[in-house]
Amino acid sequence: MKRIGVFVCHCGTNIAATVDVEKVAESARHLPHVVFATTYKFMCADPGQKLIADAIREHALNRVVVAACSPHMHERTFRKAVERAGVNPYLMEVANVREQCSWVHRDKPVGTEKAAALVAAAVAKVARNVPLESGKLPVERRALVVGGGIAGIQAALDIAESGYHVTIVEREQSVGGRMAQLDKTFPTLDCSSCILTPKMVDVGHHPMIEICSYSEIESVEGYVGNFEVTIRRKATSVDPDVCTGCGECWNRCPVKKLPSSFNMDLGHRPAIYVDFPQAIPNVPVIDRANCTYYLRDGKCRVCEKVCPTKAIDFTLEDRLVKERFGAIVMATGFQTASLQQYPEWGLGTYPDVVTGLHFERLVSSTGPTEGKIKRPSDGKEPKSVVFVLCAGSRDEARGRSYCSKACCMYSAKQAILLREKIPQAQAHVFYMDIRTAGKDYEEFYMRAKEEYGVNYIRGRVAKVYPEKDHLVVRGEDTLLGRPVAVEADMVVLAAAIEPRADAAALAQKVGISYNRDHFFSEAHPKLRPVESNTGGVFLAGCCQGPKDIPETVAQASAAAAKVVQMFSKDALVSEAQLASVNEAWCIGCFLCQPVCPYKAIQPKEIEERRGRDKIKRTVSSVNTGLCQGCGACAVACPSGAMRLNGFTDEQILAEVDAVCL
Amino acid sequence: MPVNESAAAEAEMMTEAEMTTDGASGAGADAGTGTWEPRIVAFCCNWCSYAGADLAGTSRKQYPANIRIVRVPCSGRINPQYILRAFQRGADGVMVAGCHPGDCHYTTGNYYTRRRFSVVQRFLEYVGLHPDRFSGHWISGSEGEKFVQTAREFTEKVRSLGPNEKMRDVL
Amino acid sequence: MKLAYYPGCSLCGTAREYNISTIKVSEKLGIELEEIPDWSCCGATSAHTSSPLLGVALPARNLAIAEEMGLDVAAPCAACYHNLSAARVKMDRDHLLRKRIEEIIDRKYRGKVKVLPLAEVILSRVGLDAVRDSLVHPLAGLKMAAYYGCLMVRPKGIVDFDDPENPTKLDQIMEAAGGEMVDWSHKTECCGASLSLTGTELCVDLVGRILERAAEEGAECIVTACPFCQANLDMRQAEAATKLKTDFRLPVLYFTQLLGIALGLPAGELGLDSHVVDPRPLLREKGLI
Amino acid sequence: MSEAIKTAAPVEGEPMPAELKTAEIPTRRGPAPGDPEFLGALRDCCRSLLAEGHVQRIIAYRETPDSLRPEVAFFASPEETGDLVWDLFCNTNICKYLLDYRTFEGRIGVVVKGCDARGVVQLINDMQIPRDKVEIIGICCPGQIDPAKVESAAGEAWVSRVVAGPDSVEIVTEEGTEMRVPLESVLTDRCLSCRKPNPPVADVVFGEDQKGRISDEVFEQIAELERMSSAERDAFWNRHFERCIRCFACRNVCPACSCTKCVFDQQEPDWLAGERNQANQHFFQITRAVHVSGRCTGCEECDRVCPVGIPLRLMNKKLWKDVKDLFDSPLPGTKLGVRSPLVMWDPKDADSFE
Repeated sequence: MKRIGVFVCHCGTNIAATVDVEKVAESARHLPHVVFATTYKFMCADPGQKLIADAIREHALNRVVVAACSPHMHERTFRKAVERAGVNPYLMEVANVREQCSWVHRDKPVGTEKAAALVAAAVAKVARNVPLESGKLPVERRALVVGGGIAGIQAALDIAESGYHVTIVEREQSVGGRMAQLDKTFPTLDCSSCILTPKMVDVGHHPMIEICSYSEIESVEGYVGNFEVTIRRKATSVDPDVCTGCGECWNRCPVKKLPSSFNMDLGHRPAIYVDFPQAIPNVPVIDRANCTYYLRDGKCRVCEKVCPTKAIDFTLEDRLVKERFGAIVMATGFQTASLQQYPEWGLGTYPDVVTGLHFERLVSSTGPTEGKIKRPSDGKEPKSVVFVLCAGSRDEARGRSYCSKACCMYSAKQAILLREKIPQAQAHVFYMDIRTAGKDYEEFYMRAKEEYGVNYIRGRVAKVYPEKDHLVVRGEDTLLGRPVAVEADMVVLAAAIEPRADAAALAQKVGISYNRDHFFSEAHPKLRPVESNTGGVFLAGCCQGPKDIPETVAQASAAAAKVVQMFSKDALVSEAQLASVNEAWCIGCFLCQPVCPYKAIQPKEIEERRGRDKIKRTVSSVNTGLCQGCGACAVACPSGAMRLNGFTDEQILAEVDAVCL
Repeated sequence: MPVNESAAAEAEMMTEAEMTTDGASGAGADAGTGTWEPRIVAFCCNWCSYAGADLAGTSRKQYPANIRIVRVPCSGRINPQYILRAFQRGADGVMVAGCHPGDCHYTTGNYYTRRRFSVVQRFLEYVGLHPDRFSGHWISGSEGEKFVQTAREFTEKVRSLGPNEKMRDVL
Repeated sequence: MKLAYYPGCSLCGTAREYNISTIKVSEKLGIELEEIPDWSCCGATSAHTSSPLLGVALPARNLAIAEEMGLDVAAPCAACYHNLSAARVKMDRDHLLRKRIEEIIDRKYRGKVKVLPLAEVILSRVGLDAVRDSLVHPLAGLKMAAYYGCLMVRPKGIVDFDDPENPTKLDQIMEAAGGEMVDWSHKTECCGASLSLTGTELCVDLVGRILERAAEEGAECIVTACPFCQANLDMRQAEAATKLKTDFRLPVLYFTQLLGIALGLPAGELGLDSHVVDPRPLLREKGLI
Repeated sequence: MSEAIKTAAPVEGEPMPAELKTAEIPTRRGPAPGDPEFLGALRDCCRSLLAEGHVQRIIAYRETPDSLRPEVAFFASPEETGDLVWDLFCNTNICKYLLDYRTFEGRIGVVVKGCDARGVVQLINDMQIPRDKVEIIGICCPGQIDPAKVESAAGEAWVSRVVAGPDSVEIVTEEGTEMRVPLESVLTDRCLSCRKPNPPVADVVFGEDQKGRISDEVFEQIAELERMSSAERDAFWNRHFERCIRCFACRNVCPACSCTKCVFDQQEPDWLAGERNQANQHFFQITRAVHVSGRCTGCEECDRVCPVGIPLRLMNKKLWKDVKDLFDSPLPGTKLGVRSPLVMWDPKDADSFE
């Protein structure tokens, strides 16, 4: 026997001023199954909730409709309220008579009539609701951090400090990431390595952190609390348990002149190498594509001979390691745009046109020039450098509409460093707008202009071309409304920050969404900025969008807090409004499978009685750990065997019937 | 429990001029005056379009009361048969609204909506439904104004067509 | 292969040699050009600046006729190609505009025909192998700079002939014809043609810069596909040289003229005598004519 | 195997997704219908498939006393195949009978025309029967004859038999009079506009590829409907829909309708009420058409079996035309491993939303 109670809220006068709440309650009393209806000033307040609970007991209600504000506001509140009174929380429906009625229609009879219709729809729906139970999911209390840059390092340290095990998977030989490549940081001009390396050492030594460097994610299975991740540990040719990182091998390796990607190909490294002197782990790897041993059938072996601990093992192979994790933090960072679509700037054509990251290596004391700024073409000290902002950013026409956020500041910093190191050099900055939102940022920019005499030109650069032994940078000064041409020894392009080239492929492996620029999507831009749309996967750093170091670190700590929050629970509660299969009706056509964004639908073999026989057949089944309750499968299903609990066909049709009456 | 009393105060502070806009009456045959009002069903996805309608409410933007919203988690949940059912039961116009392509809360649901309803829309037209009686819209959670505009325009269009008889149960 | 031929006004006037050489080269390469009957001006640079609707209607009329012929359009002139393409794109994007234009031109337009610059026809429909196979006098030893200008390549989305900043298709054709192409930075710099009469000073500066860069990279002549660029670079060359205190003498030729030589067409039929900077001494020196 | 059957290159070479992948069987080719050896070779082929244990059942046609209407028959042993026929009156699309063998343990042979074969492929693509469980015995179809057209050509006389030639047919009446009429005049409507008479996938094929008859008649009719006003279209379809007796024949023969519990048979949810009013008639007709859109193979069997003559093909083909224009996907049933375009998407899809 269905016994429905209807509770109409006045919301002070928010509803009552334009809706005759008494009339709505009265009309509700005539609806099928409704045995009780009342109104109250504030249904969401304590006395209101008590009123509902009392009525449930007094009138033996087993279903409830609350006509109040949007379900986005108080659906949870009222679900909890009915649950406390012993009614399954999913036997409560909200009729949205505030946002979608009283606030948008001022004619009282009109508003009242519509409110009554909305209540009737909610009553019709709730009559077809069935009790739903949230499932409980176990949690594997180990976290995976993908990427060992500053975001990954910070997240790993925070999680490990809370007492949970963390694995960092880093593609390169060492953790450190982009921050290790930088020289100084804005706006304090403190040395990037000096603040990063202690943290790297902490991760390296932490008993709860395992670093899988020179490794990549092969595949991710499972769901929140229960991911099964396969990690490819690329063959290093060096036994990490034996190696002491003494450096004999890389100092003696005869292949010396390989481009060092850590130095943005501006410097060299041997075939057996660590990325940089402070590398963590301090265990080298052999670059097999360039090592003489591998290229010439076992010749050379110098590293093997000089290694005092016999750590070199040429026979090592890639290993696939399967591990279970409860949560994943994505911290895969960024790369700078190749700017191939901008041939007019000549990056890649003229050696003295470089990106900001190249410039960092040229100005860094650990870089190929030991901190002396020299231009790549002939090693000459530049006397005039042009910095080009928004190089590839904020250019919808060529595919990137977004602002890369850090460039205004780092270019100001680079201009300052240039003026400090070569006081007679001129620094020109072409810009569209200068964006210095951040503590002490505007002041820093003003110092660049006023103290360091950096010349800011507002306008885009149209062309860079060589002339004699220098480059000519032509553009427009939009403040003067005139074309300008500046002679430069070097051009530094603040190339757009973009996700790693394989970000989309990785996102597909992990099962998270990404935007058109391939930045990973957060669950909500304001209120859930470090969670992805997939339960148990969190985001930190530039893989989610361009940001500077302090923001990255803050986001990494926030992601870590989310992981720790998850791990602190005994079990996870799964959503109750999920898809389920009526196996008797399912014919196993699997039209539902391709539409599921979460790969939650799998085949399942069932046994069925057919007359006297038992037969086996394959039907769809829903993994409730993966399903997020979108209902696309229910529409793809031709027979209606797939149902979305909470929004079943019966419920929606009943609502449609009711609103049309 | 927190209650929203300031919103009430706000509502009371509105000027007369604002109060006079869009005083459309409720849908259906009005018993008092006998004038016909179109009845419109809008299927809105929970995360974008329903939130957009909520925003129209919190911004106190007025639109005709003819629109009645049915909430679904995702526009991908909208079965074309729901549209038929609405017309059967007396709707004069039906709207389907979801997140903009690329912004779906569930990543891809609205791409299926787009495919499905491109076909269904043409087909409904083909079997003799007036094309102006069914429409699809992308309305985000921040587009309260777009929701209002859409509601107004659609209502007016349907109003000008008069009551729908196609597919209708009882006339 | 048959195409609707849209010569446009320039090719009937200042760029007559482009028309002659286009027709000859097409014949040689097996491209059948059927002139669009009763074609009208594409609007050039003036129509769209005076009335946006006129700027679409003029080219649309020609497209509609070509559609009736059932043929894709070959438009050698860069400006014509640009305007025809722009009209096509605008009508594709805007259903209502298309309806309006149909009323104005009193013809149906369904957007069925493609608009191709002649260079594209040669590249994608004839093929470079076919060009190489028909070479009679390869342009060996002739160093040229391919100059594309603005209208052929920009803006992207309106025209899609080639990369807007670093186009290479003319280079590919001329290389196939045996020429030696210089890689240079000013392939797509504006030559200022539309300011030739109203802002002559600026125009001369722009021309000078382009010629200077081409000369610096060792080019002996310039090839182009745009009548405006050709006229401008050719006619303003002396002034630009004087201003830069140099003497360029860089003949500016249509790519079809040089291609014609390479394909063995009689030099007398290619309009080589109608240039301000006479190309014939250079071509004779290279043994090409 | 009959001597007449030679090995030829596979007709179908499309890649399939892993779950549909089966071993490729080289397609063998036999003589064409019309060839004096044809029926013997077809019977031989079926007999040896059964005798050698390649299949345990064959679905094909058998003679009946009415020579214009052979019936569908199920052959379980090699001996029975003497009855098997295939002539130009095998109108019935037999692919749906495969669903009766969902739980059958052996392999099943089906003798299919181009249109039927698409149905078989669609059932495979809808995962209703695995590819390796079906032996597709395909026939490149010269077109099928509509018995009703033959009978009306014969006028008052009873037709005793029909002898079909390549361009004309000879009608022999009970009285023994003979008359010759052009083949086209008695072909079924669907065959007159059939573009795909050859089985797209088969293990054995009889006959050489047929060209089919390229007629745009159906699409012209659709275009004509599209040009009408809403009110005219409404009237057109109302006139047809109101005749529907909801016998569900259209559904039952449809290769894209394989649900065991159809939405029209469900009480909860109450999709469709029983009353025959225009609302329910519309709901039924529109829902049926939309349900199969993207999977309808265009065999027009529904149109053929409709007892009240509702032009169902004008709905199915309209939906197909739009699906094809919008999403550029192949005709359902012509490729293995293709899912409905309506369960796929492309960010660049056409957008009719505002």
